[in-house]
Amino acid sequence: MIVNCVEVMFGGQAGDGSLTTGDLIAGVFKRMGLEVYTYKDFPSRIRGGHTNYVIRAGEHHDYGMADAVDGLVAFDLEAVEAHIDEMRPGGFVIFDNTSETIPDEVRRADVTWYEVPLGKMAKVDLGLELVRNTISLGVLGALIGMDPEIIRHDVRGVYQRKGEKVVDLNMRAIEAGENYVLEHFGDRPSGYGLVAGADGDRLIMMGNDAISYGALVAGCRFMAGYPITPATDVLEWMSKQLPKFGGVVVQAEDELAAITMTLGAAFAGVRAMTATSGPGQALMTEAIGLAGVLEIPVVVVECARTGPSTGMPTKTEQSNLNHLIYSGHGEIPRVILAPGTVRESFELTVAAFNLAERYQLPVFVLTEQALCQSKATLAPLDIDKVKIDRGKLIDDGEVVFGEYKRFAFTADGVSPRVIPGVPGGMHLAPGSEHNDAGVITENPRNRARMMEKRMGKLESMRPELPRAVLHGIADADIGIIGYGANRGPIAEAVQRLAAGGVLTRFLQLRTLWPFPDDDIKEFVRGAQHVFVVENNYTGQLMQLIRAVVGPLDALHGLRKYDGRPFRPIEIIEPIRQMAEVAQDDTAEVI
Amino acid sequence: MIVNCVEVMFGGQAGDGSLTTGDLIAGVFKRMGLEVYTYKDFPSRIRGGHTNYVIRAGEHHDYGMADAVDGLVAFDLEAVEAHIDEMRPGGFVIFDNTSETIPDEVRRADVTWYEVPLGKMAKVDLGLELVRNTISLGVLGALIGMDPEIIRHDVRGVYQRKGEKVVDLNMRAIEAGENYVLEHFGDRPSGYGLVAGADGDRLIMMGNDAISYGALVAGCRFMAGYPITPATDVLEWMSKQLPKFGGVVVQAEDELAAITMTLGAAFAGVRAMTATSGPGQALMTEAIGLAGVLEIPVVVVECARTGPSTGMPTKTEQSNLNHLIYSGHGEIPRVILAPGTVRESFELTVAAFNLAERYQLPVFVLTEQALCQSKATLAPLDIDKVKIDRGKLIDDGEVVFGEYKRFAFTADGVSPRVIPGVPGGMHLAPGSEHNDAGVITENPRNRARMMEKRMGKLESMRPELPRAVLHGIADADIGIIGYGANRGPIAEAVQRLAAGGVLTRFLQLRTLWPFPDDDIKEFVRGAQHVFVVENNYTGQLMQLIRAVVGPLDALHGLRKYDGRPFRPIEIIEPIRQMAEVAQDDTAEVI
Amino acid sequence: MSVTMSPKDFATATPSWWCPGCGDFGVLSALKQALAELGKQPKDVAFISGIGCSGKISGYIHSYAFHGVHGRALPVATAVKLANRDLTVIAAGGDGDGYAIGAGHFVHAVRRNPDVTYIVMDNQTYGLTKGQSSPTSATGYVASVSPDGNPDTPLNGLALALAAGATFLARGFSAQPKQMVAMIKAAIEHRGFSIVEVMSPCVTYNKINTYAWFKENTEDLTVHDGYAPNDKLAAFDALTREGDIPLGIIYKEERPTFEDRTGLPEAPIARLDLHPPREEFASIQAAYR
Amino acid sequence: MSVTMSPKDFATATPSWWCPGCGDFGVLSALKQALAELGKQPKDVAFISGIGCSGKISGYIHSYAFHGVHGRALPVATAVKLANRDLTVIAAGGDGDGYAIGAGHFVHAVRRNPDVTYIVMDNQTYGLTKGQSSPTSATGYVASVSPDGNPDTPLNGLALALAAGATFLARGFSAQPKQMVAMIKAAIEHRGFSIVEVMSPCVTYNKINTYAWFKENTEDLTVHDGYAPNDKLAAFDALTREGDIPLGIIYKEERPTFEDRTGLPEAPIARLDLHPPREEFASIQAAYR
Ligand SMILES: Cc1ncc(C[n+]2csc(CCOP(=O)(O)OP(=O)(O)O)c2C)c(N)n1
Ligand SMILES: Cc1ncc(C[n+]2csc(CCOP(=O)(O)OP(=O)(O)O)c2C)c(N)n1
Ligand code: SF4
Ligand code: SF4
Ligand SMILES: [Mg+2]
Ligand SMILES: [Mg+2]
Repeated sequence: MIVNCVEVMFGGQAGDGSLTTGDLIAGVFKRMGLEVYTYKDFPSRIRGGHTNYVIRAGEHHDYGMADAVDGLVAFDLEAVEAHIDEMRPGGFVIFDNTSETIPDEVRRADVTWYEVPLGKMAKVDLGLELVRNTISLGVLGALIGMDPEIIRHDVRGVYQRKGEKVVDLNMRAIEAGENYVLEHFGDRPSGYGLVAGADGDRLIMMGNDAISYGALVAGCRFMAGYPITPATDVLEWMSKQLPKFGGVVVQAEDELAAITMTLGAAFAGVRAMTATSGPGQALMTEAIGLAGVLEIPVVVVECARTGPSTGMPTKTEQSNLNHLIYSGHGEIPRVILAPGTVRESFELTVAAFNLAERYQLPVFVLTEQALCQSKATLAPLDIDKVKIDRGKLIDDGEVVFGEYKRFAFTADGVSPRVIPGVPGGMHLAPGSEHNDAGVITENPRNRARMMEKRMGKLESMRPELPRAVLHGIADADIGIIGYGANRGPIAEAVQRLAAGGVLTRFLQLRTLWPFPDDDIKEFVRGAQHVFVVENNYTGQLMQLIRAVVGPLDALHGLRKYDGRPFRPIEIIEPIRQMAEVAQDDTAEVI
Repeated sequence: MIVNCVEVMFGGQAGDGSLTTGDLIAGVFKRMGLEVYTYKDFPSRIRGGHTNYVIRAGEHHDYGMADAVDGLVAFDLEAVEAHIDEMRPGGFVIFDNTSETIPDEVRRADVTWYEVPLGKMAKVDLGLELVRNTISLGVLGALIGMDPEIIRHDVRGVYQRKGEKVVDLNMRAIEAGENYVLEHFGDRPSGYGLVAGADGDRLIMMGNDAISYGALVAGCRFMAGYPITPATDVLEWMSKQLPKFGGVVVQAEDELAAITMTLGAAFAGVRAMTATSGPGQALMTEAIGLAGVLEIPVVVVECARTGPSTGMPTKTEQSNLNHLIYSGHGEIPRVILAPGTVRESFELTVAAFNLAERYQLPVFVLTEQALCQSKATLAPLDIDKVKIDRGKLIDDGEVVFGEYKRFAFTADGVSPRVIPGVPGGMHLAPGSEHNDAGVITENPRNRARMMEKRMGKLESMRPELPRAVLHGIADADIGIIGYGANRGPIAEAVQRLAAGGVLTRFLQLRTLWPFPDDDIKEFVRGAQHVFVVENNYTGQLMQLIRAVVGPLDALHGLRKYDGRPFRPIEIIEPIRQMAEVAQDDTAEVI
Repeated sequence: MSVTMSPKDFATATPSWWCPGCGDFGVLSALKQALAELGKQPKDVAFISGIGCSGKISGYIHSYAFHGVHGRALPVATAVKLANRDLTVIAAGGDGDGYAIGAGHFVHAVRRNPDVTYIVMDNQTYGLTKGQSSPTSATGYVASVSPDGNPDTPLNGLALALAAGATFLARGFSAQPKQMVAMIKAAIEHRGFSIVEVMSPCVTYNKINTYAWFKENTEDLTVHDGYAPNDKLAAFDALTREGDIPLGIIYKEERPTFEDRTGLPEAPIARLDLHPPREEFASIQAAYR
Repeated sequence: MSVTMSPKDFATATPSWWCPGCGDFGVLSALKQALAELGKQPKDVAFISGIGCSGKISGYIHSYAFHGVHGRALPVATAVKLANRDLTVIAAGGDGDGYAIGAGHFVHAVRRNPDVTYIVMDNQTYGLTKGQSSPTSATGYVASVSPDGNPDTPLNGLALALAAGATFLARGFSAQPKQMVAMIKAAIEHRGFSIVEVMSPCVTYNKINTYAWFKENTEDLTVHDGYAPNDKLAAFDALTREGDIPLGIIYKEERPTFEDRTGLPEAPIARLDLHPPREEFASIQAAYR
């Protein structure tokens, strides 16, 4: 069987260059006209420790890993041992047998073994051990039919700045790999026939790139942050680009400073943001409350990783949702948007800035390691569609002192907002309860009214919030609800289940707060079973849904909390089983 | 009508001594054999700004304010203007008319006005303006029949250490007040006849005193904290007492230090705690997660106040529940206990220390300004009943290195815990995910198992958690759910509703997390209407209940978020109205 | 056109919440005086304060005022300055706010050297929470949470700042308004991070460090002739040696500001046009092709 | 009975996660050597570390080890010492952990002076997060988040500590094990808070402050004859003047420890009997009658 779809895993030790090679492979697939998704499974250390980089490519844009690995490029035995169970029967392993051999109990019979002395070839034949990655590229390319010209073109692109000698060496490395396959295994024996498609005009980007780019285009000109995996990318990206646009990035001394700096810049009138992950987000808790009560628009990007505490810093998880919704003493309005693809990472970041300023509150962009640090192909982003809407901002002209009230009560709860420098707009913005003019007061009637004003914004904004996306068959009996990186595997599950006769529909939530009660109710109505798919232990999304529709028997949690994203089969199987059991049961839930 | 029950409000400017006088009045009532509850409504400033101190006394122990104020002692017009609407028809005002007069529009006709030139009498007749408080005590005592001997005894007690001269002056001040009443208003014209009861052996304590005392008796010997209203009392109390018992209190540089110090001391084997309020609690978020993953027992007292942000620091609110349950990246087991009375403040603090050590996790004692800074009378606390149970602690002897595993998997999820110094027990306690021996690992199977171990403790502990208390008529159609300071007004509402023919039952939750799903389901079953009473805007408790029983039409939120506690009538009225409307409706909810 | 300003132009209608006699009154009036003498306009002043009795000062200065959370005035102020260089940015707060919970930010603000003036209103206690020890309280200071006396050694905020690379350090006393006004003016005019620590007695709680005590225990640095505030070692000596508390401008040096070093444009970024030529955006996207 | 210990007694079975050549290896072996030479036993050592490459060191010292959250090693260590005075308490972490996010705690630990030894493994970068500038990075240090060079002035942690009232300050270099061992031993033996800052090169990210660079740019303080580590002003001068980075014991003074000042009993409070005579509890209750 010749298939135009493959999942390759590159496994070795951290810091040995698999990152570069993985990126290279992804680029080659893209240029060949295939859709690509990548997933990095790196340890929380700089060098050494088992690492793997997964590249999935095919004709369909699936945004996630496959059920199993087709081809494993293993630079050591550890990589084989760690992943042999994840191999698809019929898949293949390229193994560097320079110094290790595969023990019998590991050598699965339903997998083809291509043993290549990559290390030896690199060191002895080419004189540089580092090029064994490039040799493996030649081997892989020859085995599954990657375009040899594109491989050469892309490898040249990477090494060009190191000089012609290095480029040459790498060219010879590719050839050595290709020749080894021809000589020892024959021409493309793996059964994969990757057909070059029409590339068209496409990008390949990480979620974090798209978020950063979205922020820039949306007018963000100030960022303060503190390094933390997997959010550092955003800080790095902005550091490179913002100064070119007149903006500035500050590496703060900690996250308490990062968020309060962000508030300061926003108070002064700049579109401002910060980006962090769990531990940093935890430290920002107090200041987020301040943003709420001062009605300051800030965008906070949360790139979630595995908690609690330091947890597994380079692994993925969806366990920060509760924190974003509920943390902090007292109650403030806040918005949480969760992109499910790289494109949505761009779009929802733009939306976040507009919502933040239109409703003067903190807006979170919630993403996770399996999306924000994963690359995917996508059509170019249409920057002309981006509209900047700064809401009731007065950054020019003049207001009348005494008449102007920074926290004026209005129908939609949003008050006109001046920035420092505007004549007549002087006022106090206090974290203590205050009246419409910003004067601190503990009057109970004013207090109640102010709470209603602030919290009321959550209702007045509803029509403007990014809607949930419905995938699959609109009236299917079985529903699935999920968000974020799970969009990919769920959407794939829906298609494959349908192919197998099980009809499902999938509600991909994009606004997580204010919680889309109506969408959920509407979606659950008429469903026989609803699966809530999420990467955490307690079922945070499930709990929110239960508060809206009740603790129905037909609500099923599908959860994973081992730090790894779902593979589609992990969603397909339980649903298929349930569908078989429930075949006769036709009663509606609600 | 002569009633043996009164609510007195002392109103004036902050820092003018009303605190001392309020405490004095409360003490006199107590010694007269009445039950007392006090409530302080102070501004967040040191001197000046309207302040009031409410003392309620009667034969029944009601733990809360009355529907209205019976007698207002107003030292200025501001006090009258602020509270005249809260007066019971038939009540009275003692007003210091030295320099202000009551405008006609304020002078309610259904209230008796006793104008006394307190300031002038103090300054001119007695030569010290400060004693006007004591004069007012004489006036009040004479009007409502407080025992004059007890007044003298208690006033002497307070001023004794200032010397006989000061005592004398104050004695004369009491007399001046009493004489003024006799001369101008006749003998006890107010209609109140407070009858001295048998005092028996009783205490009068604030919630914060009881928490501190509970901690001490429960074996707490380390506290770290950072001053913050209304939690500072606990820090102060412990500073005074702990050193006498060999313990130590550290005033940390901030709450991040306070909580990590608490963790350090607990890791080293001391029963340790911290106490804070909202803003400080927000800053502790990250470290609470660390306690969860390191399985370190700590007790965190949260004395809630009005948020968000600085909010109204001296006012009450129940808006921290969500934060305590849900804040933090990643998921950890935690326990939240919420006392409803001063006695429970003691008892649940003791329980908190035992639970923390038995299950090796953070336990919160959640209280609020209207309880923790309020005084109430109670029978003596039985310290002999207090049992210290340190769970699987190994602080003596020896363990076998290599065999001993700090995070061993066990049936109840709790692993034996050694403390530094024990031979053989050396290990790493890492905030990163780790195996049973404490070695950091990112292995997915281990990760899932560790999550299950830690979170499983929430289930294994259920039988030991403080149960909810059922008040009222067990099979009444109307249910009320609430916790904390609302216990008082709700319990009173239940009694008074019953007297008016409306039967209700009240489930007072004492363990808020793990959430008492079964108790709630059981309680709601068979109820026609359930009112959820809480002091916040979003209905945090209501939302938790909805997730358990569903979004029933018959669930009604009764919420107050103006910084002030409920008065019983605010609970009685909506329930009475509902009961009238629903008279014919007899269907069960579930 | 230069406008003549009076301190009244910086007054707010809100009555102060301080106790009568509180040292903070002196700081407030010196501040208003200094701003007026410098001809600043309320609309161009951003005033950021911490939490504490001292932190309430932002409510009494007619300006764009921000009363944030405890200990974080300096990150806010730094960012306001970066966001709009045209503003005169002043931060203020107490000894607890700045030297306890805010100590980390203090050190880093000093190191960055943004053109911000920071006024530390030091009353050697936590006023607003009722008189606990603060980092500057004397060892042995008796308070509710240290009934046996404060066990800690007081922190020397200005010495700390000097070690962290401060470019302007001064200390005043709230009962000496003239000196304070001069000092605050010099601080605001200094290009870089300027610190004015003011001894501002808490008349309610601190019965040790009273007005009288300060009169006894402070001395003007300029009385020592030859003291020039440009020698780091001499400044360290003046700040740390035993004896009276030195008042005056203690140290001053020129160093590029944070705004300059981060390569900020001349115009306020708060007023940037957010619609640059679309090619500039497009070219970034091209790199992902 | 005194036991002879070897560095191996402090080794763990866990393989290290550091890059080959990392400066942290030198710190680790000096530490084990120092502990062995002092005859400490693993059961009596509490080792608390921060987060970073450096923070991983707690996993490689056979002891009661606590690997907490970023920046908070010192509050934990202070409390462990208060809880059990019999323990030898050592804290360690990186320049980011100690001087950025942990700067406030650092200053306050210094001020309190608990009998804790703090080892700052300074590689002038954030190693674990891949080479961003840290507070000690040189101005102009180019990193992913400062592509145009670090705009900040490096922080002088030891000078800061001196200003905050440090009682023991030393600086070592991870390629000079002998000096390091001596220094760490002296630090542990010092009664009070002792700081050993070790220049510990990050071979992966910091291409400026390499082993070679340190060899060039450090000098042993003792080469200057007459340098005695008991003069605060001289120490400040040594720490802040231009020129080579001084190595050695820079400053030392005796001051009561935090444990002593808080009036802690002699025996570990972790081992107190929690059941004192009931009258002691009862008498407290009586005050509320
Ligand atoms: C996070 C947090 N912790 C604690 C508090 C309580 N609090 C308010 S002001 C203050 C300290 C005040 O001392 P200082 O900064 O010296 O100001 P002062 O009142 O003396 O002027 C504290 C601890 C708070 N508001 N926020
Ligand atoms: C609250 C928080 N913020 C950020 C991080 C991410 N982080 C891990 S280590 C580190 C800095 C490491 O630098 P340093 O302390 O110098 O240690 P090194 O790795 O250089 O030894 C950071 C920012 C974190 N773990 N926690
Ligand atoms: S308590 Fe002290 S610092 Fe606060 S206002 Fe009163 S005198 Fe000033
Ligand atoms: S990244 Fe640098 S500091 Fe971290 S282990 Fe590698 S060499 Fe050491
Ligand atoms: Mg102060
Ligand atoms: Mg470092």
